[in-house]
Amino acid sequence: MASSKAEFLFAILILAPLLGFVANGLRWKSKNYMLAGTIATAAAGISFISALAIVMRLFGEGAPKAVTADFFQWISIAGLEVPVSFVIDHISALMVLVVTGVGTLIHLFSIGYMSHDERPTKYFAYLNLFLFNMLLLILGENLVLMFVGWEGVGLCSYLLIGFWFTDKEKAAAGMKAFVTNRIGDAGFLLGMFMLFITFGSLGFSEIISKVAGLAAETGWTGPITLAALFLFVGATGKSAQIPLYVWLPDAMAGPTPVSALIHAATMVTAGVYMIVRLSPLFILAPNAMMVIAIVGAATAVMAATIGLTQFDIKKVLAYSTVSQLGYMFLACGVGAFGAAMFHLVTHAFFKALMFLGSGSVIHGMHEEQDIRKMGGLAKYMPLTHLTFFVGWIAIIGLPPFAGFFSKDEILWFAFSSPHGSVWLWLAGFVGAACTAFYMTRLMALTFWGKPRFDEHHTHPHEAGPSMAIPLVVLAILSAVGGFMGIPHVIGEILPGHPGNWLEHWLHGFIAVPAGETHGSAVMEWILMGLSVSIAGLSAITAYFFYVKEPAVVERVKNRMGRLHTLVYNKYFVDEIYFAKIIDPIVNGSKALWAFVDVNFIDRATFVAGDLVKGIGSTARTLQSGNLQQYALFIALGVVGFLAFLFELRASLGKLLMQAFGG
Amino acid sequence: MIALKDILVVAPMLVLLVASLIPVMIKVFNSNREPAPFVTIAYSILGLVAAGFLTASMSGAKQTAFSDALVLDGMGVWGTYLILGSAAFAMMMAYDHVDTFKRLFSEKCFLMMGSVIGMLILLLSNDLIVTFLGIETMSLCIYILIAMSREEILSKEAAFKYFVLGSFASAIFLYGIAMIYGTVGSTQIPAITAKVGELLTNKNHLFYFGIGMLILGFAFKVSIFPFHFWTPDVYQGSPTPITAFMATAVKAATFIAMLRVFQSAGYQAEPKLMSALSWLAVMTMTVGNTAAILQKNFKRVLAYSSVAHSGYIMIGLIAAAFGDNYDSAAIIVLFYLFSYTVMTLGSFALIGILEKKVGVGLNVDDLKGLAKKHPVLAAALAVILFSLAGVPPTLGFFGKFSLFGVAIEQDLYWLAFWGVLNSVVSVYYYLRPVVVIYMTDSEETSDELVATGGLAKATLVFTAALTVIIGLVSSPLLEMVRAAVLSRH
Amino acid sequence: MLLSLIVFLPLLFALVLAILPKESWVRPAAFGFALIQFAVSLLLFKGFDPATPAVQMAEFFPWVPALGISYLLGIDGISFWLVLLTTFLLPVVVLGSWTAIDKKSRAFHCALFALQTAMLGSFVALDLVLFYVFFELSLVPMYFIIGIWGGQRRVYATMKFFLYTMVGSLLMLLGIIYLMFTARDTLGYMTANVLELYKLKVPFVAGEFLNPQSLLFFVFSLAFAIKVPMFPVHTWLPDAHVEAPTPGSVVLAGVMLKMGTYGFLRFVIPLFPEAAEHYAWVFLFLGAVGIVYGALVAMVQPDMKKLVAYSSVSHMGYVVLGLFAMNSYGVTGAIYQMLNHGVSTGALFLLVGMIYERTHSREIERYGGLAKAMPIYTILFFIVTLSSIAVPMTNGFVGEFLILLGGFQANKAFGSLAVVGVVLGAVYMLWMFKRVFFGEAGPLVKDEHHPLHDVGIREFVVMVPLVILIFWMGLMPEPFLKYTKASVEHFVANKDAYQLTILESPTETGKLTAAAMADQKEKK
Amino acid sequence: MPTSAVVVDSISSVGLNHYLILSAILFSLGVVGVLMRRNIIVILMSIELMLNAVNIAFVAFSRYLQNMDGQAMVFFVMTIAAAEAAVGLALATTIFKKFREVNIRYFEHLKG
Repeated sequence: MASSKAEFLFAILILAPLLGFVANGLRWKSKNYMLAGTIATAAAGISFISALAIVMRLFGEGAPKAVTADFFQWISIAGLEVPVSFVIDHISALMVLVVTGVGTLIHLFSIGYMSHDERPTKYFAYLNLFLFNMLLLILGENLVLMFVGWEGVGLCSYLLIGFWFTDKEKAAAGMKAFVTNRIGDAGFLLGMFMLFITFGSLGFSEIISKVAGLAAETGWTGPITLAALFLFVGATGKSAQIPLYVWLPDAMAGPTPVSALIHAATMVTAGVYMIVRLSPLFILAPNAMMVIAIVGAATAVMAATIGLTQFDIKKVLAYSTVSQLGYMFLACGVGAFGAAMFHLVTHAFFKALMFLGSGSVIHGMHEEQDIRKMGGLAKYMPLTHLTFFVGWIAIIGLPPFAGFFSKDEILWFAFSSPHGSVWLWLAGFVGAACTAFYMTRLMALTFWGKPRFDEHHTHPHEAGPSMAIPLVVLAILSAVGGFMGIPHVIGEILPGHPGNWLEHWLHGFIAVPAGETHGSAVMEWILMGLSVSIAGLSAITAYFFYVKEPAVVERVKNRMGRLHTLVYNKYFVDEIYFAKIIDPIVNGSKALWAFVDVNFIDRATFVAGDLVKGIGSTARTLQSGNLQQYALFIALGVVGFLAFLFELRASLGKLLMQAFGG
Repeated sequence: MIALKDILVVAPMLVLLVASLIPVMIKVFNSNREPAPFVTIAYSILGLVAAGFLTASMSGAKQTAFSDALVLDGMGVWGTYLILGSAAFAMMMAYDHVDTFKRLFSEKCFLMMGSVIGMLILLLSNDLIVTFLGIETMSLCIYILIAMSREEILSKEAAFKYFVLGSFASAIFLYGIAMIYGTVGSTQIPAITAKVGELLTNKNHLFYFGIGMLILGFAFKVSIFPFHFWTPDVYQGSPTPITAFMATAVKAATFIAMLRVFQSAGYQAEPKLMSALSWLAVMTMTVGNTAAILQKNFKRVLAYSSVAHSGYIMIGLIAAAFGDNYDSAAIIVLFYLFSYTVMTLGSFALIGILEKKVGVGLNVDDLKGLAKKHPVLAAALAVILFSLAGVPPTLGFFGKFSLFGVAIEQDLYWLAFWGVLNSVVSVYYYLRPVVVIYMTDSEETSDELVATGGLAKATLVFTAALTVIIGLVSSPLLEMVRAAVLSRH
Repeated sequence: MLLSLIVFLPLLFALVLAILPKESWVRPAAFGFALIQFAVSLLLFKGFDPATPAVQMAEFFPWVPALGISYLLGIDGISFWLVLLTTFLLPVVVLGSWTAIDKKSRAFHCALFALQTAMLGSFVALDLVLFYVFFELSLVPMYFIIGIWGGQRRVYATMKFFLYTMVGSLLMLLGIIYLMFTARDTLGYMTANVLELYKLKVPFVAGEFLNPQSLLFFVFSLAFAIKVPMFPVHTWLPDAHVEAPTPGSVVLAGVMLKMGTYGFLRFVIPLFPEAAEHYAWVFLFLGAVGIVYGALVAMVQPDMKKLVAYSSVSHMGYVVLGLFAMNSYGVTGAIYQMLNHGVSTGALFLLVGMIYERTHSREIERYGGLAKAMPIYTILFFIVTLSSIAVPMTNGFVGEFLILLGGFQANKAFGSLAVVGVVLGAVYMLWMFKRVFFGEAGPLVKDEHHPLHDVGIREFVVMVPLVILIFWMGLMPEPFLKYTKASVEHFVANKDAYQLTILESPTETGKLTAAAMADQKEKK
Repeated sequence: MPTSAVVVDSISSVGLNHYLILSAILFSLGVVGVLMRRNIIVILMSIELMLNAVNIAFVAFSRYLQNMDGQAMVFFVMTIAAAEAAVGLALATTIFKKFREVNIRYFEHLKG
């Protein structure tokens, strides 16, 4: 009975957005943004509520470890069983709440944001479709279902990035996103195949139960290591890690709420989520873990440095997202899956907040995105400024806001975990410094200082409530979200000794790296202090640079011009990809077509034909019409025939040998 | 001396003789006024039918006549049907063909009947002397038939070429007979086939000469490379009905005569002979098909295609002579001959229907717009061409199928392989007319696409129908042939 | 008699069409007939028992007893859906070609229906010669369809198509004959009945190449590889497709190519198991290469239709990969992919045809911004594109997923190579989509002399069933897979000693047929 | 001794091979004639020569084998030869009427 109720709830949870999509999709031509938005937001809200209802079952004494719902058998062939069944356990509970909750807020925000668009209904339809796919991804009980959602969200992001498709650039950005994701998906597929032929199943619970008790693999070619690496390739695609991160900055071509929902809060974290979900598997592949950690750290630093120099408000946020995702992967790599989840959640809060904030700024500035043309907006849009300010503190990691706890936990584990090392910590540390710097820079250039736009023509204005409410809610969450994971060292000194709730919540659902942790409470305090102080320091420097002494910036730029151009142009990665990979492939294919198909295979056919014709024409030239020649051929034919019979050739040969040979 | 059964065996020929004489006699006693062509053809076809019935009445057990000079067995009966049939259709084509002198029609029929008689002799001959007589009778009539064309230049040239080369070849043939006679001591075919093995094993050179020249003499009549050179020229120059007659009846008769000569296990004693013949077969197919690709004149295309077909049939003969299962090979050869005859008659019938300027014949490109003007004829031709190309489920397909079948049965894989390659090549030129008929935009239809000749049209449609019907139910025919061949024992 | 009815009903309809008094009646009549024969084919569901791998609804009459050639029809899980696909596509094609075929519509529909008979026949024929007859016969109508109603270089294309196929199939004919004689020597009686020929053990020597089974294997494979078409004998396909009229392309891609892969599954692998096992890697390799090569070349095509044609090469590469993986996933996926390809590529050709009717150009460069001009068309095209690049929840995904899984299981290297096709597929389709539909309006789109009107009712009706199938097969594949399962399991389980029996019960025809075959054997 | 005897045994020492060689020579002469001469009449005569060469062979063989078939054959051959000559000459005259020419090289309209 309970389970049947669960199925019912799951059905609502998942189908609500789908119905929203259908409802809006069928009237896709309508311009009534209010109706469309209401439908979509309602759908999202409904699924949030039903998600909440399901998650509630996980609390209390004797609560089940997970709520599952089986619907029907999707594919079942000779041992390959793919049931359509969903599960909410302590991991997916977090994720589903974040996705539906933040998602609902962003839907709400979109109503205001898309009010002037000409195809709002289509937009909301896509948004719902995305939510539906995201839910499949999160709740799917097996890798195939997850992959279905995985590709589905990619498709939706393609549609939403290219939403204003008449602009070739935006269309191109959409395609870039999809194709890059496809590369990752190919990896995901291979990972699945490896898992299937190793464990004979694709269900999470089955795989994890089969993994349990296996010894960790050494070396690179073990099935688990290979599977882990393949899956990680998938993750790099979806979660914009080196080398596949290039699509995310371009993805900013889409409407800003989309960037907030898909490219900051939910979809891009899917990779992290997948790894956490399979943490018992990954933990068995230390080499793969190492790769993940290094890639994560590298991405964190690289993206952060790029963020230092960008002027497009959304681009800055995009690179910041890439960098934050890097932190999450760093966490996964050092085995701190809990920390990764923690940062995933908090990041969802404050990054969604900041994107929406930037959205309202862009909205207010009439689609202006260049922060050089902003400044002093604080007095024009105070609420946006205030909320953005919260997000700012959160992300640069000043206590007690959300970002502080999660990022600090990651850094600590990077240092202390058996998989960690001081170098990883250092990378995270540097990243933190950069983050604080470019975020402050963003604040400064956007909200503080003097306006750098013509105040007579552009009149920045605060947007309506539909955009305000989400900002406020998210601001609150960013402020307090961190308390779900208070580190022990802090908890001990606090009144009532609050434990690390999140750690406890996830206990038993995520793998914990074997081997003893190095580092002590004192060490943890020191590191904490270091990171906070470096954040504050670089924040102050940035403030000084961009508000007090803008001239200094120019001087610094000129001082290290080369480096600046390099970083400003994002290390020329796109250019390199095009020059070294894409163009060669395209030209190569042209060559293939020209040479293999046209010049080789067809040519061969024609040559055969010409050969036949050649024989024919010789036959015709013999056909001279001259009677005596024909008679001659007859005679020769007879002679030749008889010669063949008597082997005259051989005997003639002998004769010649005697004549000339001897 | 001459017993009744001898007369009975040759009765069909006598009937033909009488039937062919009647119109001429009428003419003679009617102060040389040509009888109505209808009367002529009626008598002739009546004669042919009567001959057919007579033969049918005698089919069954094999019987010999004139002290084993003639033998009438199932193979002979079957061949007789083929020849009579093709002769009948050839006459129907000639009946209202543009090239026929109405005032010489009786003579024409007379000569055709004459050559039919020659063919029957050749068919039934059990003695090389008789074989030679048959060949000559057949050929002489045809020389004249060719020359009797209304067209002056080409037909005369064709006739003369055919005559000179023909007599040249028959001289060689005769020389072969002489050598064989000298070595075997007899011209009776059974006597020869009985001693082939021993003579070949102890390398009797005279006999080698003899058998070689004999085979090549035959090879000339069925236009095997390199004795095929006359074929395109003569086929083109001759009046189309006569071409059809030559291409079908002559080949059938000669091939069956060859079958008789090859009817001996002794040939396996000389593998070189087999490889030599295989080479000839391959060359024949290749030359015929490749040269046909380059032809513009439809008649020449068909001429070369008939050369190619001789090559295919050679495969069957080789299988018969050098394989271990003469009967099955013989069955297939007869079956193939039948399918070849039907298709060839049909295709030449179309030319006869359409050609206006005698002798020149018509080019493939002149068929443009046929589909618009005469859809039925176009369709019939298309069917026949597809059948020639060996596309199922037509007679041509089953012909090729069984031919390659017998080749593979006797492990003649290379011959089969060449046969297949060649049929691929042949597809190209068999389908070209189809392309011209159906796939070229026929705004400017060549206006000499006037179809004449009811009987010829009937022939075309009938043959087309036959290709499809027998293609679909080939079993009864095969059974008939099998029975015919097996009745030999 | 149901199978015979299904096979020859179209031929009957063709004759009726040929003698219809008014040319204007032809199209409606043809559409009606097509629907009728589809309805008739639906009767298969009634008689067909998905639980057994045995041949069902078999019909047997001796055809040429002397050579052991018989008229033996039968259907099993392998051919079941192919038959239905064939009958399903006909109404779609007739309706889709309503305006595309402007001249000689009577002749065209006759050809179309005759072709239908040939294709259906080759899917249900269980006698090698009978199969060959249908297989070859199918060339003739298609030859005319391309040659008469085709584009500029139609004659070249149709000749190429005919000759290419002829080369392969004639060599196969030799193989068939050889098999029949082998049967005579080993079984004691000559036969072309596949169920009997399965019993043969054609001598096979691993290591050396020149042994009967390997040669036969390659001879047969060549014929089917050309038909599929597999790299590197694929070059006839782009030409044929580009020149063929839309309905021709749909039938060619939708059904005729399947005759090749079906041939592999029905004849090549079961008849020559050791050789197939031994040389499977060749085909896995060629399949994977075909996938990648087709995709790469498709990517750089300037002509929409040619692009779709090359995408067919890529997709059929998947099928071959799956077949020669020779495990349940691969084979099931292959069968499923055949259906997918029939649906999605057929739909693509129809869509390309629709736009071609409007602008008389397929040059991608001259389009752009179509999404604004023809929104509904865009949506349809996008859905089909998704299915073509195998996005989950469309039919394409199920097939490709299973094939790749099977392929990977069979051979990791080639399997991984094939997975690259997943990426490239997205690249060429989406790139084309972007260039045609997105961006500013191209010269053809903003040409104000003939403004583009969106899809009409008829065109929409044509597309609807295809779109429905795309999602249906994508969302609940089980009902479809159910019918193939038994046969595939049987196939995989005893692929080195494959046997098929005729289902005796419950169908009465089954008993009769078995009896008839038995006393045929006695006669020999 | 009488010269006749010499003549006799020199004749009696003439055996089968001599006749065969003679016929071969004649036959080859005929062939060469057909191949070389341009005049159609001469060509016809060369063919006759070939036939008669064969006749010699036949007679020689029938003498050698002591059976009459060869002799009979010769009669047939002579008949046929006569018939051929008749037809050939008829053709030759018609052709001459048309072409006013007896040189074989003038009749090459049919070719290719």
